[in-house]
Amino acid sequence: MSEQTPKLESGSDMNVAPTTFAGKLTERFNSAGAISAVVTTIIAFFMAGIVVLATGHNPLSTYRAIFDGTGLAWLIPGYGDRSAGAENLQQTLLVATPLMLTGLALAFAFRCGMFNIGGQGQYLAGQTVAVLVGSSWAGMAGPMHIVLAVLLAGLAGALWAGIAGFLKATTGAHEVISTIMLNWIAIWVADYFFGLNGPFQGPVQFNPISSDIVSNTHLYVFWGNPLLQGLDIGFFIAIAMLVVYWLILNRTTLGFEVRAVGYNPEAARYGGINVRRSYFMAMAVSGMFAGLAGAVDILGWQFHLATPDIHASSIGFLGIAVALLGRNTAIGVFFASILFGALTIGTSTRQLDPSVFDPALASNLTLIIQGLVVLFVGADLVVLGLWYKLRRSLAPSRKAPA
Amino acid sequence: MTDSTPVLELRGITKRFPSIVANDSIDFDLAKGEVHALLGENGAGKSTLMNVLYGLYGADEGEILLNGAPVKFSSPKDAITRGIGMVHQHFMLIPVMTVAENIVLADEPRKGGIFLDHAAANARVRELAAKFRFDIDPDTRVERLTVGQQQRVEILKALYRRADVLILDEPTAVLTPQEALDLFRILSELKADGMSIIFISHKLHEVLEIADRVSVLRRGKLVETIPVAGATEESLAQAMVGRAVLLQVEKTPHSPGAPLVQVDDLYVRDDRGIEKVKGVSFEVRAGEIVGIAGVDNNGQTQLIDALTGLRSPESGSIVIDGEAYDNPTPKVMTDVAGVGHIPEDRQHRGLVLDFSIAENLALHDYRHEPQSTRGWLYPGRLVASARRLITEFDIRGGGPSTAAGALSGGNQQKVILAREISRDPKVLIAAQPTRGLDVGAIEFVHRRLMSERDEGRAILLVSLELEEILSLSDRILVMFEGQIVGEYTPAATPEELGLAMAGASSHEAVA
Amino acid sequence: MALACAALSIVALTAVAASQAKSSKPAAVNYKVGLVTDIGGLNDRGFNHLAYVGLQRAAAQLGVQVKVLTSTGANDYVPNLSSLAKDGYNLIIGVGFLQEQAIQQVAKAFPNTKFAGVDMNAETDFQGGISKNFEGLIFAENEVGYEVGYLAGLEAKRLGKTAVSSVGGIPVPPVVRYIAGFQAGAKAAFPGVKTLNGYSQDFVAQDKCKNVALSQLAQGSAVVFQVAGGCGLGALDAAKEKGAWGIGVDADQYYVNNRVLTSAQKKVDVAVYTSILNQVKRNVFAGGSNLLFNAKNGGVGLGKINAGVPAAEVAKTKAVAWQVHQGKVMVPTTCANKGC
Amino acid sequence: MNVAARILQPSVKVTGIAGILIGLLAFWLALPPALVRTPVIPVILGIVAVAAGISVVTRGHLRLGYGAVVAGVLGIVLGLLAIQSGETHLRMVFTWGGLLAATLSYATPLTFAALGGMFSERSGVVNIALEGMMLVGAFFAVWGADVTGNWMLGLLIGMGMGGLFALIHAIWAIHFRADQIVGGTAINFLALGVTGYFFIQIYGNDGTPDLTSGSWFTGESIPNVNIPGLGRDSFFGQVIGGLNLMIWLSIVALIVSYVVLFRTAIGLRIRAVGEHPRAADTVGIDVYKTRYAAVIVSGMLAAMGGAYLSIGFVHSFNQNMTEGRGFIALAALIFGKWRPFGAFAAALLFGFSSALAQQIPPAYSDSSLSVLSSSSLFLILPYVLTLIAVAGVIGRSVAPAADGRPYVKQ
Repeated sequence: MSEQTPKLESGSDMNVAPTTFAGKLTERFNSAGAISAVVTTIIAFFMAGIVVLATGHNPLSTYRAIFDGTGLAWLIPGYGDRSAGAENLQQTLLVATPLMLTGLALAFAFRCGMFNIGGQGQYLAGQTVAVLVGSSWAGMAGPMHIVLAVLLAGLAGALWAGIAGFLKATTGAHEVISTIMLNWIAIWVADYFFGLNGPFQGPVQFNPISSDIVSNTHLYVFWGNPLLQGLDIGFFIAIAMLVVYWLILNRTTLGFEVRAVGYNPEAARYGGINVRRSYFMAMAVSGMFAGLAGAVDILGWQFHLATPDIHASSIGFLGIAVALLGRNTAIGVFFASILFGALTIGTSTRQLDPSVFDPALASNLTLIIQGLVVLFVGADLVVLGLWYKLRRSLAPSRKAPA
Repeated sequence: MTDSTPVLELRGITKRFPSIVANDSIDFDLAKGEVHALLGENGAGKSTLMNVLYGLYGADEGEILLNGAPVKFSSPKDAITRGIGMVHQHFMLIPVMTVAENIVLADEPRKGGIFLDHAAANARVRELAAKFRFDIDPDTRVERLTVGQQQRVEILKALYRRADVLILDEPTAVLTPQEALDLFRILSELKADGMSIIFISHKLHEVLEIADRVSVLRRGKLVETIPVAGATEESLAQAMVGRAVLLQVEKTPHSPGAPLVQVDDLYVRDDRGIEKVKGVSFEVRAGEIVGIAGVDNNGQTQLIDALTGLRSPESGSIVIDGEAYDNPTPKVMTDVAGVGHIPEDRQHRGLVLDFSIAENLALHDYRHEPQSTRGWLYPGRLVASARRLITEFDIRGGGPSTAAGALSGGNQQKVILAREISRDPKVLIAAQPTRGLDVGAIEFVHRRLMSERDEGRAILLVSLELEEILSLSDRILVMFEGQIVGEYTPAATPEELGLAMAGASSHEAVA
Repeated sequence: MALACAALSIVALTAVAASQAKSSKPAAVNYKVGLVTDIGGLNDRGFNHLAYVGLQRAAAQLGVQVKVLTSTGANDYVPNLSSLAKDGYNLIIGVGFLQEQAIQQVAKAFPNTKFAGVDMNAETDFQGGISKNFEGLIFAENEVGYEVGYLAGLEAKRLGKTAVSSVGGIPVPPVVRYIAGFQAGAKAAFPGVKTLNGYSQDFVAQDKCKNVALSQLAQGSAVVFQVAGGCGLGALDAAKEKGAWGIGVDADQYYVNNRVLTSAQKKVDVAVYTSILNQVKRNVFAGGSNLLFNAKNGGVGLGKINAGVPAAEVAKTKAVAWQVHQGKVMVPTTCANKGC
Repeated sequence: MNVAARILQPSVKVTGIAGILIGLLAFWLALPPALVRTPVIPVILGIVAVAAGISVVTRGHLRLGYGAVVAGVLGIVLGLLAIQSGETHLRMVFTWGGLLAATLSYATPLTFAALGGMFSERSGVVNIALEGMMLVGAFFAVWGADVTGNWMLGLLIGMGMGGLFALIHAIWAIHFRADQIVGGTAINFLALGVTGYFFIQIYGNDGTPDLTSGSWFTGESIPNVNIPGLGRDSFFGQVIGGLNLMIWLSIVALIVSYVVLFRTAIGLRIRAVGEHPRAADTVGIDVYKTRYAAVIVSGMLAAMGGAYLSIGFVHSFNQNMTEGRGFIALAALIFGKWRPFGAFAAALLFGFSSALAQQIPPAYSDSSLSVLSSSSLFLILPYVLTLIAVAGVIGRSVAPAADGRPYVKQ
């Protein structure tokens, strides 16, 4: 049969470009796999190293110092100071925990073809509710209280993101704009709640800080000193959510719908999938992850909300980089969040020797590296192309003598 | 055909793509004032050759001579400045801009060096339009024009750039027969004005009607170049296909049963709120194929959308197997009413290309037992049922977990057929089921539709290909501007249908 | 008790002045002092920066070893404080009320390390009581607010204007105390004066403070008192642009532009230095209590007064300042009619 | 039936629009100069507006109807709040002159960035990186003015750096065909890091130096334009008497952008490339070059917005000083339907609500609602308005057809 004849003219049947963002990303990621994630990261570090060099610092010793500060060395037996390493690793994982969750939030929306920039607002919604629940009903049994706080925080995140999903589904409002607006609204509402004279300001009359959550809602610290912000079981909540994320996407009809809509909303609609409902549900699930991030931070180590801290947080935005580098997969999000968590801790002033690299600069270096990572994730095909070119150019030269 | 040097000459043009040689050492020439047709099946390499000529592709080998001198086109701009104009199959018009803006784009009359001179642009367009008796207002936005008028804007674009060679890429594909006649009139006037025209088509009778010479391409190679005088449809078809013309579908006599689809006085609006279906009534009975013929964009899409629950009708009723569906969702229509739907655009609507074959096959059934229970999905069961269907429908090119996007067009269509038919629908709606497929796949689809008819399904076939309608349908309805303007038997001639499709209410209208 | 400790520190301040004259390098002392900033960072042009200045002075003049850690997020407070404690720092100073809870936790975990907190009131801010190894470093901002307010009132009267105004950042206790004092002072000098106040809800973004100040100036304010850290520089800029007076805060901000009337200095540097000095030289520590820095002990005070102010007014203002110093004026800590 | 519907439709529209206007009136009457002091009037008017809205909704005009409902509810709430606050304070807040001047100063960076975004998006490149480009412009304008001692050079250096970052975005979007939202996000991260890095590296703990201002040719900051003849205390004097040069430039940029985009051949080409790049290509327009140029111009305009903030308005730089204004500008662009004057109007609306939000709280300092006097709650006003606007009261706006789609040359 003439089946085999490839077509070029009328349809270019074989390679229609995917129409959605998620489709494009997936196409790219499928072709790329883990290699390009790694290559992307390496290139980003290399480029940032040039910045370091250009401003008169030694990139190698800078990176070495950053690495030593992350505590990741603790995983290598016999390397460095064990107890300091353990403490640093606790902090790294503590930072990675909410990043994992906001990363999942971003990733889930991506899979439905949406760009949820509102992770920050949903995270804050979760924090707010976790604080409110955690600081009320002092008499409630600890585990019950924790479960209630976590659930309601997840729900708050879901509702907050759901607004954007609902608007997209009903009026077509672009989620990028609406989630950004919702971020600011969340920030100022929380500011009002906990600020001076606000309805939920804590007991210290003049401090714009919420009440502390009651002590039996603190998450159990399983590694390190509970007084010194050791690693709490929120980490395991995040790990569990990685599994939940994978299960929802691959083992539920909701996930099937979300993926179908993400790849091709038209075909999904033709298939009988309620696309509007999928948008709403995807945003809600996405927001739930971000809300949970807020809950584990509050119940794990933060214990209260101060309005200046609300403005300073950027967990939701970092989630974007985590999701992109992690290629919207659970395992990718895990490693990406560890990487960014480690970068944050490794560049903190307590870790970085000022004689090697000014710590005040280092946090900006982190931002630069994150920017470069995202940049090269965007240009994945280019990265891959360079990689293959490199391999090709290396391969013949090895073969040449033969 | 008087001048000895051809206006244009292509020598040994070869263009390779990663998987195929699209043009294999092709020689082609065009004399002044001649219409030279380029004939070939889909995929024969016609458009590639013209894109090379127009500077969109660079040729791997060969050269282009213009009035005897070799030229090198690296972009359309080069081709345009050398007097080559092209009317693309998909119009290169910007819908939100006016006719005049579209025409003068990139060669704008200016005031003071930078400001756009709207008045001059409009005047120039009016002047050109008047010269060739086009009825076009330069200030109208292109999106408000009919397809025929848009094509004239394309021709004006070329004329405005003082083209002396005009390439028309399948210009009649989207036209009614009446509009096609208008086009031919325009082309002969242009020819008389000294224009040289390359006319790309796969419709034999058009070529015989309009062209002076014809070159036939087959699988990237030039088969022959002959004067039209003396050629026949049969000889050209033989050259074009390279084998005996395709089989007619064996049509068993039909024995229609109870009406399964009853549509009464249906009104449907499109996304922009324009009424596209205006009072349509018809029925489709079990065991018959009803074909809907018509030129593109006469309401067929909205009619299908309404029947499949994708679009709410404005008013009127839809009854499937005795049950009325007033405002259904696609889910209700597939799950409850039992309507199967082969969408017209399989890549954007029929399939999720990034999904595996198994997932695409489950696009309706993922929400039912045994594929899922209470929202919990069993991918293993998706794969198992996909295995069965892959065998049954002879889907080649991959297993259950292969991405649908990796399949050829024919196999993609088989996935859709398998999905829709395996659900045992009472009604099957097939929109353009063979568009863009090759001969083998077309045969498969046609045979399958016939056998489903014989199984007792009610089949509504919507197609722009008259031949397909004529060879498959048991009854034929013609749609024009949102209304059904006539019902015909398969014995009707293409001319009769063509007139109806063009909106002629009776034979007198044409005379 | 707090006052007793405060009285001690007067001696310290005198010592500062003396030692500034000859800056010979002192012998190194085996005493380590750590400083942890809040999220404002070292270049906040406010109390974090001043605390750092105090720390540097201690290093230069007392020979103590110092280290400063900046916090970029709320999750940095505990690790920053505890890593210093683990490294054997004898005194660890946290800056800003945001670290209150963190410092409480860490102080509990390291009972043998001493902690001090700038703007943390050991008597009111800690619900569960505070450990004995913590001292609060707090300020009577209302007193200096009163002094600059008095001068502002005089100037408004002289210039024939009807109002003076203040631009707050976020309404936190020190800011409110400054403004309360300012309004009381202005009314004392010019009883009919209107006192306007607005918050930018921000300590960083200068444009917000500038806009608040511009609208106050449009309402006839003669003097704008900035109480918003880095953000407030925008308010000073607005005052200059409209030819009005601005009043600096925390540091002596006469250098910002030539329309700075004076500054309400809150000498965080002095507080930090004093706290260290008390430890190193005198072994005094206000554990579980506060060191109060006020007009009496010079912990707050007027900055340079602009040369454009008539000498009579300068004299009047100094006289009022002396009264405040003597404790003869009771300056409120909250605004009348909830005006701030 | 159809005929009847057609006749009815205009009156439904009129009802809806009237509802919206009545809702706004409810609020307006409680403000100076009318200063109605009884709660009855805003409540009654608001209810009328809501009723009109509901009747319009039931007759099928959802958008207009809900608009009227929202306007009515807002009218009641805001009207009651206004009545709660002290009269004299209200008068102070609504010294319209000051309010409008603040509106302009908030709107100007948005105007520049939105115009920039318009060039980029009209050519088919989504520019979510406006935020980063503004920030880069803000920092390097200060740096440039500081190093060269001249604001003009500072402005040019800021614009140049904005253009450079835009160039990166362009290379990614056009040549690498990277997803433009991902690329833009990356630029935003990068801009934040780079400006923060150099800010600290160069200016350390002291912050940017005090820039000398005032003079046209020697100053380090952009001067204000004092219009002679307009008294300081007159209404116009307050509003436009001493505006910064950049505010006037933003008006110039607005007009020039309009003329370039809709009245010149270049504009026609840019729009063609954004709508149908292949069509533009086939008539010989270089799609890539056009897009590069448009994106770079967008970076330079956004950088001007940033420069206004730094060397125009506050005369210094802070880390992340643009604080999300680029995104607001993007919203203004969409709100304004990708048209210059529409975007400008949206920027003004946003600026006005920001100015209002900042000036309302003092109005409550002696009312029974004094909790509001220090409240940050009003600051949600601009964002809520933008959300409502984008969500559909204005109708769905349609982006240029090829916006966000990389063009593959054949």
